[in-house]
Amino acid sequence: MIKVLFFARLQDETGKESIEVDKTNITVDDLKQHLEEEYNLSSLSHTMVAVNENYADGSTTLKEGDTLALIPPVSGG
Amino acid sequence: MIKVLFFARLQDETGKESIEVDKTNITVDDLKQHLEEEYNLSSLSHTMVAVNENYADGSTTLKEGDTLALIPPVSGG
Amino acid sequence: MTEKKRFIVTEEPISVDDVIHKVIRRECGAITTFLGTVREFTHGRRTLHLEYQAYKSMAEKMLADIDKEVSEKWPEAISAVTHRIGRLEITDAAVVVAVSSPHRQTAYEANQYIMERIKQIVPIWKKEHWEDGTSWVGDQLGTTSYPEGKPPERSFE
Amino acid sequence: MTEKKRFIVTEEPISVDDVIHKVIRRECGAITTFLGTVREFTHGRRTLHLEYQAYKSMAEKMLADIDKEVSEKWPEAISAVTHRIGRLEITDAAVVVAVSSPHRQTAYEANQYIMERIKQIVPIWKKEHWEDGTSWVGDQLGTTSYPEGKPPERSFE
Repeated sequence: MIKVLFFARLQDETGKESIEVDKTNITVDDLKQHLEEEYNLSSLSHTMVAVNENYADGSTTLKEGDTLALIPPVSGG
Repeated sequence: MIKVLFFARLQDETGKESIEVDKTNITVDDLKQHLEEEYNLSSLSHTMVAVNENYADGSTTLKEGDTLALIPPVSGG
Repeated sequence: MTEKKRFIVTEEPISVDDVIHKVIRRECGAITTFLGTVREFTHGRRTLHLEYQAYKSMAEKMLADIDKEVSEKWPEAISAVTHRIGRLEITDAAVVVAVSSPHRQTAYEANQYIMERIKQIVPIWKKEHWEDGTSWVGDQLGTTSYPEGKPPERSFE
Repeated sequence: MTEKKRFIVTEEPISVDDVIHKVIRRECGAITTFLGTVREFTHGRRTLHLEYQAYKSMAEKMLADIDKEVSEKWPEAISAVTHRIGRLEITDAAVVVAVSSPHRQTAYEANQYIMERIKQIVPIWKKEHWEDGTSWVGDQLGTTSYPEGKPPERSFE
């Protein structure tokens, strides 16, 4: 299982703060594509991600128990 | 009468915060020289002055009722 | 310096004095603070209020990471940051950054650097509530590319 | 912005919040503050405490003059300054400068400019109390020449 966190626009689009996805050994890019299809999201191709609270790139492979956060452009401060 | 204000080192040297000098129509430079002699002060030749709370130069002529402040290098902040 | 947590994301109003007290030290002569406050008008459009959302645990971690960058660039500087989330009204402080240093130039520069980095890499999002709707601020449609998979190392407004 | 006096020289401890509140405005998104605090060590020498003296009326006038310079350079900035005088202990704030502006770059720059100008032209003097004596800070022996009869228009540390 991989935990996926949604924030900002993506949280509004999905209506959820987080979901659990029953996949492992999948790359970030592949999981993004799966999520786009499953939740009919606007493109995630340029959306940053963090794996276990560290920024990561699309080729990162997700392991059992990882947390993937989808991070739209930040606007704090 | 001209009022003269002393601050910092000059206040310590004279032991006074201010004095009244019975002169008028005298330039700042001439009054500085008079004060050096009268109070045995270390040289005032490079000490800044303010006349009535505005920085002024040595050639300024002091009038009856003016306030001359001798301003050692400032160190606020 | 107290051992209080220096990097915080909270729903509570921010006390500037509390943030300052985390960085006061006997060897310091200079403390700078920055308050980011909610502005009523942006490009002539009236904001009614703002709503901030954070990935709280990661945001606090990124603030501490920024502090490490600061320590490398300015070893004498100590920083503390509190970012507020939830609903904020006009003039409320959304973020307070405090930096102490023996000398003032470092305190200004490090403070400015922290604010730039917060806007680049800390996972916090702002939703504007206008008279006629709402919108998440920033390029939320993903047209900005981050080929490195993370925000660029450094950029200026 | 309240109509409270924005440029003050006082013997009382300074409240940072009070100074900030003089510059908060609905059109502002950024407030910077600078606190000049009493440092224990300067070039390895221990300070026990400091004593500040001011030509109070002229000092407040010069602070207001600096504000006019700021308004010309950064029309959107509003500033407030409180300088404390008398005896100050280690970590006490001697000066608090607050600047508000719609955008942060201006708030940082104007704040830094005000501090530079305070150190150049505001008639306030600092006496260090060391373990083995006292001394007025600065070139008190008058070896610096001011041919213009006043401090230079601008210089940087």
